[in-house]
Amino acid sequence: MNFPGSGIFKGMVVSAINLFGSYFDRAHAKRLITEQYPEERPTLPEASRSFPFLVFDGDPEKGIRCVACKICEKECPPQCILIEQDRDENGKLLRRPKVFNIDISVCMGCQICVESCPFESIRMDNIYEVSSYDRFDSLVLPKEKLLKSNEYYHSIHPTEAAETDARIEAARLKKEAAAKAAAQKMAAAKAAAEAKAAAEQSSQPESQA
Amino acid sequence: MTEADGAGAQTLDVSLGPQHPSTHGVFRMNVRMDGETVVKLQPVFGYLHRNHEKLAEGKSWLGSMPFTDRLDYICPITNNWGYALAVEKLAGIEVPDRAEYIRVIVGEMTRIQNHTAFLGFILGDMGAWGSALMYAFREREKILDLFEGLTGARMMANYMRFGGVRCDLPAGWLEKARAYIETYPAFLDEMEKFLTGNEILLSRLQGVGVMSAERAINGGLSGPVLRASGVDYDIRKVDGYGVYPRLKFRVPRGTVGDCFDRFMLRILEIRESIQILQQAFAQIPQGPILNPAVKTRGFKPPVGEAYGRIEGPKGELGFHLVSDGGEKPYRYHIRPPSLINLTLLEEMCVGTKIADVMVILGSIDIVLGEVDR
Amino acid sequence: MTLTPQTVLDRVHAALPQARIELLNNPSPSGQHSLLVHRDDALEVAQFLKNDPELLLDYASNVSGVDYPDHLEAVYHLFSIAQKQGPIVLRTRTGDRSGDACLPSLTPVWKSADFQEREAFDLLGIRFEGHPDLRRLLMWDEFVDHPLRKDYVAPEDYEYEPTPHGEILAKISAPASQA
Amino acid sequence: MTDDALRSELQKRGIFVTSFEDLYNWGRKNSLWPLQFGLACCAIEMIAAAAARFDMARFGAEVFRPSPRQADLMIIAGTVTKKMAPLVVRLYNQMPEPKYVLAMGACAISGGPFKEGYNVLKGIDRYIPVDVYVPGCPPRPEALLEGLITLQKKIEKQRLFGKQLPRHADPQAPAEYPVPAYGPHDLIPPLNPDVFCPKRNASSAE
Repeated sequence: MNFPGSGIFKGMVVSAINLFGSYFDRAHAKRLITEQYPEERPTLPEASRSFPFLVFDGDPEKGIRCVACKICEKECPPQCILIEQDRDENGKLLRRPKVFNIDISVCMGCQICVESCPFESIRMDNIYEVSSYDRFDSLVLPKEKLLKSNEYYHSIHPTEAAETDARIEAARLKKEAAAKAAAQKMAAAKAAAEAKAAAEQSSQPESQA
Repeated sequence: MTEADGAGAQTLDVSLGPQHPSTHGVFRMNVRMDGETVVKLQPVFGYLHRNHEKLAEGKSWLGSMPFTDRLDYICPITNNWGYALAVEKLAGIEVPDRAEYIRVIVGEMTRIQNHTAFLGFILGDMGAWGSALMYAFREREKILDLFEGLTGARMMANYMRFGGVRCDLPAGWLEKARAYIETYPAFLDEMEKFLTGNEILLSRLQGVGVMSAERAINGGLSGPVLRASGVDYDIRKVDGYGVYPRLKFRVPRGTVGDCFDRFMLRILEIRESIQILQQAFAQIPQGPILNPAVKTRGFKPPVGEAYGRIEGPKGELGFHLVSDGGEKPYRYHIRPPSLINLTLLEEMCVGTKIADVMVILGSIDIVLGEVDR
Repeated sequence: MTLTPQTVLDRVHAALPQARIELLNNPSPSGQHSLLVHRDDALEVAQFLKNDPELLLDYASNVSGVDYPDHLEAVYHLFSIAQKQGPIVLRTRTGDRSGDACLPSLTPVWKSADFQEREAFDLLGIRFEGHPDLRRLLMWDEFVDHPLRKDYVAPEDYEYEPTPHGEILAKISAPASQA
Repeated sequence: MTDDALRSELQKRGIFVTSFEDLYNWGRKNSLWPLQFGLACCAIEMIAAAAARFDMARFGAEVFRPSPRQADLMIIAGTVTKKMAPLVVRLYNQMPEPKYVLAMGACAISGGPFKEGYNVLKGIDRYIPVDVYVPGCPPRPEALLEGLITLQKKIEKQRLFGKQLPRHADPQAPAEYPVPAYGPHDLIPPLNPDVFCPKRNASSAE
């Protein structure tokens, strides 16, 4: 086939194959790949991320993992996080945030807050339908909107959530073991001191809890 | 706007862009024409100057990583790689083997999807806005799905870390990628059948925008544009960074240095990338993916400077970093291949018809995020 | 021959004994030591580096300007495509940061320096003498500052900042607390 | 105004009753022609949304017009730099009414990650009114489609008569917005106070 215009003809054959093929390609595999959004939603892969959210365990007030350490606020490359630490009635700083705002009109979804968080508190969500008519009210997500349960986290990133839970559990066990060991040590020290005291027949024991 | 030059002939000054359907973003050219022939061409930059270099001086070393995604936004992962490589040079960080293989895999897939999109865009520049772009993007979506499964985002991956990569391949990803790459040559064959024999395409590309090897070197062209002029220079071979010395591949070269060579070179490069990918899939070892010596927070490289470069899909992507030993870079400079490949745009375009300017620009394959930073 | 900064330096010294050029040590593990050329000799040295058959540094890949407290620098990363070697780092220094911020342009030697020198002029204010078309590259022509300098102050336009930080917080909360 | 309940009852029986307004809005919302105008990263996602997989043609919005004179919708897809801002405003002024603006991505909304830059405009709503904001960096093509649906909902509700007219039907509303000029340090003026109405958020208003 080397008549003039054969290249164009060949190209048109390819176009025709693609056009008619799309009517018979029901498996969405090769040619017909259109996703019928919004009726048909994409199944996002597990790793998919969009904006951050805060994880809580159980109760959204008491179970909040965030301790307002402000590491993510400092590390956030576009500086879209604002945290204010909560205070009790005497003005003493509490280990929880009073204000936790994420401005999703600035957030670039880079996940660096997640990596820098030492308390497994901030995680990436995969919501994307967040368009709005107003920039000033609805695009700054306050703490109430950011808080989502650990179950939700498990539902969107199961593998990662399981790993996180295992890490938290391991840390808790380690802490408990350490506390136990410390208690044992202290008890042993106390016993030894008492024994020493008894041996020396001293009038008063030295160590107190 | 007409004006009479010294010879008394009438010339016409036209400003092409920044809003022009074929300028790949907000690129502008001031073109002086004599009839339809270009006599002078001045590119105007800066319409997407996002102050990346200034911002980086105020961020932590890691904090600039997501910003590199947005340089050449068609291939973010190779930008990550270039930056990570430069910092690794600066701080003398070793990268584990598995991470190097993962980098090669995602890097070559990025190259494939960039060149695929190029095939669509250059047809768009020629006026065939439609089928080719649709086919190219249909294929590109499949690679983006793989990227999303791995990095979590379709485009802005933020995947590399100093001394490795951020996360390991999820279960089953490698098999999916391998299966996909096996189907890719069929698409490329179809695309070649669709395009490369087409007489209109040939007449639009052949003999247009010719660039000699000597001028190309002097003008600092890099990547496919340099090789299309017949220069055998591929940084993957020359520097041998990563695990490229362990992988067998050829470096395709052009002979004439015209737009058609640049077009075909991309197709040949895709085929070589597929070869590289297949070897990498076979060789990838188990092991750690991140050098444990590198801290996430408070990373401070030693005082000094380094220039690291990779062979990006568009050309030599280099990072010149100056560190004063602090948590932030003292100077962070990018060598953007897209900008420097435009150095010789005027030389390529003068003497051609105005309609060819778009084709020449398309064949250089620029991305404005990188041109203006 | 393998190109290292030392061999290049020896070669330049042998051919151009009057050229003021010295080796600057780079303490980082990258080991990319650089050659500091006096700006008056830079053009001559550059011509030599490009044309000398032993060196053939025909490819000026990267040009970046660096702002130091008392001077500005232009750093050229040179490669040899013919010999597939590099980088050789060449740097030139200005006299000071304002009045004497002039350097010779190496664009006549390596065309690839064209846009990058214009960028350094635009963002750092290094005037490259002998550059064929020294205009601003990225900012508009009416712009007067050099924003990549360390002492550049960006215009204040933070009327609204949903998540204010540091200085911005101080700026915007000061009038609010007074009111 | 026809009674909604009556109308749906009639619709069930195969009789379609509509008002002129509704017909007009229905026609407009299903043939939004965007301006073919990409600024940065988001433009690639915009092209992806127009390509085969997401197919904006299903919403009647695939006719990307290269000329502003033929466009109804300006999708600001990417970072608006200060150098680009006057041109964006000029393009907006050249579009015929009724026209809509969709700010796609963090940079178009607020300057996004680049907002601290000296050449980055901190939101295009400083100069022209924006109808729908689609956050994300970049938003997925689905998110853009969702933004488009949000815009269609807005168009559906716009009234041609009575009080609270939309901008394009309001004779008081300006037909054109002033184009900022390049200044020695910044754009002049840095924002258009008629358009830009920021609110202090709760924490900084205290």
